[in-house]
Amino acid sequence: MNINIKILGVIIVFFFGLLLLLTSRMERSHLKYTAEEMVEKAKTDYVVNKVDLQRLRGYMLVDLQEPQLFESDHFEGAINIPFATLLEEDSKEIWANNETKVITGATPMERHEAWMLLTQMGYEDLLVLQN
Amino acid sequence: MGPIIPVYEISTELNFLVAFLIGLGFGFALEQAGFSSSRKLAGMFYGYDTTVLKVFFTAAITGMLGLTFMNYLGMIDMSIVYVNEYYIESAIIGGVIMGIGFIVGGFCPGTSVCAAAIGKKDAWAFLGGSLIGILLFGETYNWWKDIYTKNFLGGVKLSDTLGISDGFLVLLIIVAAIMMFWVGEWAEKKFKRPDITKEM
Amino acid sequence: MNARVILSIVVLALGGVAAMLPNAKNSSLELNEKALHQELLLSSHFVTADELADLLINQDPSLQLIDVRTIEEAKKDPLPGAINIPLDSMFSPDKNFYLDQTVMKNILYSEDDQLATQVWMIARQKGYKNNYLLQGGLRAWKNNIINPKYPEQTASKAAFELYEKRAAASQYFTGAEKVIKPKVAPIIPIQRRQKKKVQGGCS
Amino acid sequence: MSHHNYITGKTKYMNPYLAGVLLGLVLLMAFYLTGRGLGASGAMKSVVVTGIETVAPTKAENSDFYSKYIQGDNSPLNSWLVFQVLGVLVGGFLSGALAGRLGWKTEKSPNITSKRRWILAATGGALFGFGSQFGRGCTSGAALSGMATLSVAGFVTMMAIFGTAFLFAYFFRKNWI
Repeated sequence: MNINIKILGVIIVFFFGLLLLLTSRMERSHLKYTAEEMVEKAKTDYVVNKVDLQRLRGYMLVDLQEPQLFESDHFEGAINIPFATLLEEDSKEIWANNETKVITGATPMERHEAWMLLTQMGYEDLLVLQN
Repeated sequence: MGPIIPVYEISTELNFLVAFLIGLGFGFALEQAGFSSSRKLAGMFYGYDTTVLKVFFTAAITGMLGLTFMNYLGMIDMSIVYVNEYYIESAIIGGVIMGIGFIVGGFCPGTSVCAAAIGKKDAWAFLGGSLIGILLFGETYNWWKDIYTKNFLGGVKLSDTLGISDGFLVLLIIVAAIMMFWVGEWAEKKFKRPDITKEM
Repeated sequence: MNARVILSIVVLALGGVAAMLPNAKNSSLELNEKALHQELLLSSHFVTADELADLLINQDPSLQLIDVRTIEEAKKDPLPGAINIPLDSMFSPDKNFYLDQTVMKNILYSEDDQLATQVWMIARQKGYKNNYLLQGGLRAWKNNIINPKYPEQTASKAAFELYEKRAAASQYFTGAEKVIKPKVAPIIPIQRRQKKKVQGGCS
Repeated sequence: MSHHNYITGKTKYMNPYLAGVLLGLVLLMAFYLTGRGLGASGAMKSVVVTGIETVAPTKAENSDFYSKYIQGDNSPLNSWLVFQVLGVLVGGFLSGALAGRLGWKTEKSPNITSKRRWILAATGGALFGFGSQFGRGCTSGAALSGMATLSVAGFVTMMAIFGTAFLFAYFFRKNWI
């Protein structure tokens, strides 16, 4: 009887250990919205031009260019998050803050990609600046 | 992410090897539980041995809990996992016929294979009978075709029907099962039959 | 304590935890944000207008152009052989199989980058393969291929070569002998069901 | 003692709860690896379909029922469940050998003859085989696996099987007790 109980315990511990081991090695998805929900999200008007920007109050400019390109040419006060570092922890802190973030720099395609990716992950208050 | 074989499109040979190994575990667990004995199985319905109830529900609960947690942890894609299709009439009629078969024959197909493996002659008779039964169904399929395919509801889940979360349904089943275990053990004491122990 | 009591306590505890879990929905095909980002960084998910011109001139049979603008907009100036799949009808049963397939090479385009990128990102999140973007959209196509600008006198030799090539392509797409005729009906790709529900039970 | 076997008077069977957890883990592994649960009657159907196909191929192809399980040159025996049931056979044998339960015998109530037990077993088997086709799966395929995925079909089949067996238990008590 007691032996049986011990075996039961060992089996359960072993199995859950195996489960934990398997899960720890997996990349969990942090996308907040499903593809279907993103269809609706994508319809929001998130593109602004320079004229709109002047009417906006309290926003930050985020430039997606490579650092070298950023050095040579960027808007005043813009901060640099190269496209390649979009998902690093430091960048995520910026995406998560409450201010309106206007994405500039890099190609228009990359700006839209960044907007989509960040919106899929659930970040709010993002805009894309049109050339 | 699981289920491993359909997601990673693993070859048929390996798939069959996995099938064999899973079957190995299945057979071992069934035999260890005592499901190779028809009188132990039938004991369920006379209260002197409720092993069937205990094993069956413990296994179902373990499976449910495991699937719920795996789903939550993102380890399994439940949209691929087979959920039994529900045809109202055929499930009930089939279940009733199987119930009679159970009390008459003392086995179900899985346990009969298991009992046949350790040399029970009655299990071999049951196996032969079940082949005849399937043949009979195949031969008379046209008679049953309408009722067999009537009221198809698809792979519906009880939790969706009741409108509760999967986890909550699992908890309800666990509570029900624990009560049944308690009743089962009480019944085992009440309907104890020491006399038939000599017969083996 | 007997086995029943121990088992009861363990499963009740686990069941209590399970009851608090929300219903999760996983899809083995859907990509997570890291995988999506990696793919974007590889930059192999788009074609330039020049590459598209090459593909069209070579009449690549596996090429399928997909116009993702609204139905009205798409009627105005479609590219040859393009089919129209607006963002809204991405998942409608009569359009979805164009995006979710493995035979054709789809090139998505819109007026600029915006709509096509949205459709591509959503399709990719779903795990659809073989979809590509037209970089710069129709605007880039018109500016570079249909009406290429003559390079300034000081421009490099390569710029002149590129211009010549583009001018030839422009001739090809706009000239009197229009070789490419819009296909009457686009080829419906054979859909390989990528996510097959397991057949199970005792059947 | 809960795991005491009232028939053999021995305690060589595993504790039922422990065996249940073991069975549940096997079931879970089946779901995790293959996306389907366990099954048994499907393998028997494969045997029947193969038999029909060999004896009367045209008949098998014309039948609505058999033709569902015939796919080109691929023998119906080449199926997942057949291999799984072969595993059950071997697993059961191993377990029986380890516990010393191997033996060519008929298990029956002392009140009935062996012949009667065989006839009853075969009748029960025929009913079960018929019912498993009607209900699209047996105790393992429909009830156990179905319950684990919380499918309504699983619960309905389980209740139908056990409910009916309880109802009819009284009429067959002579054969068991």
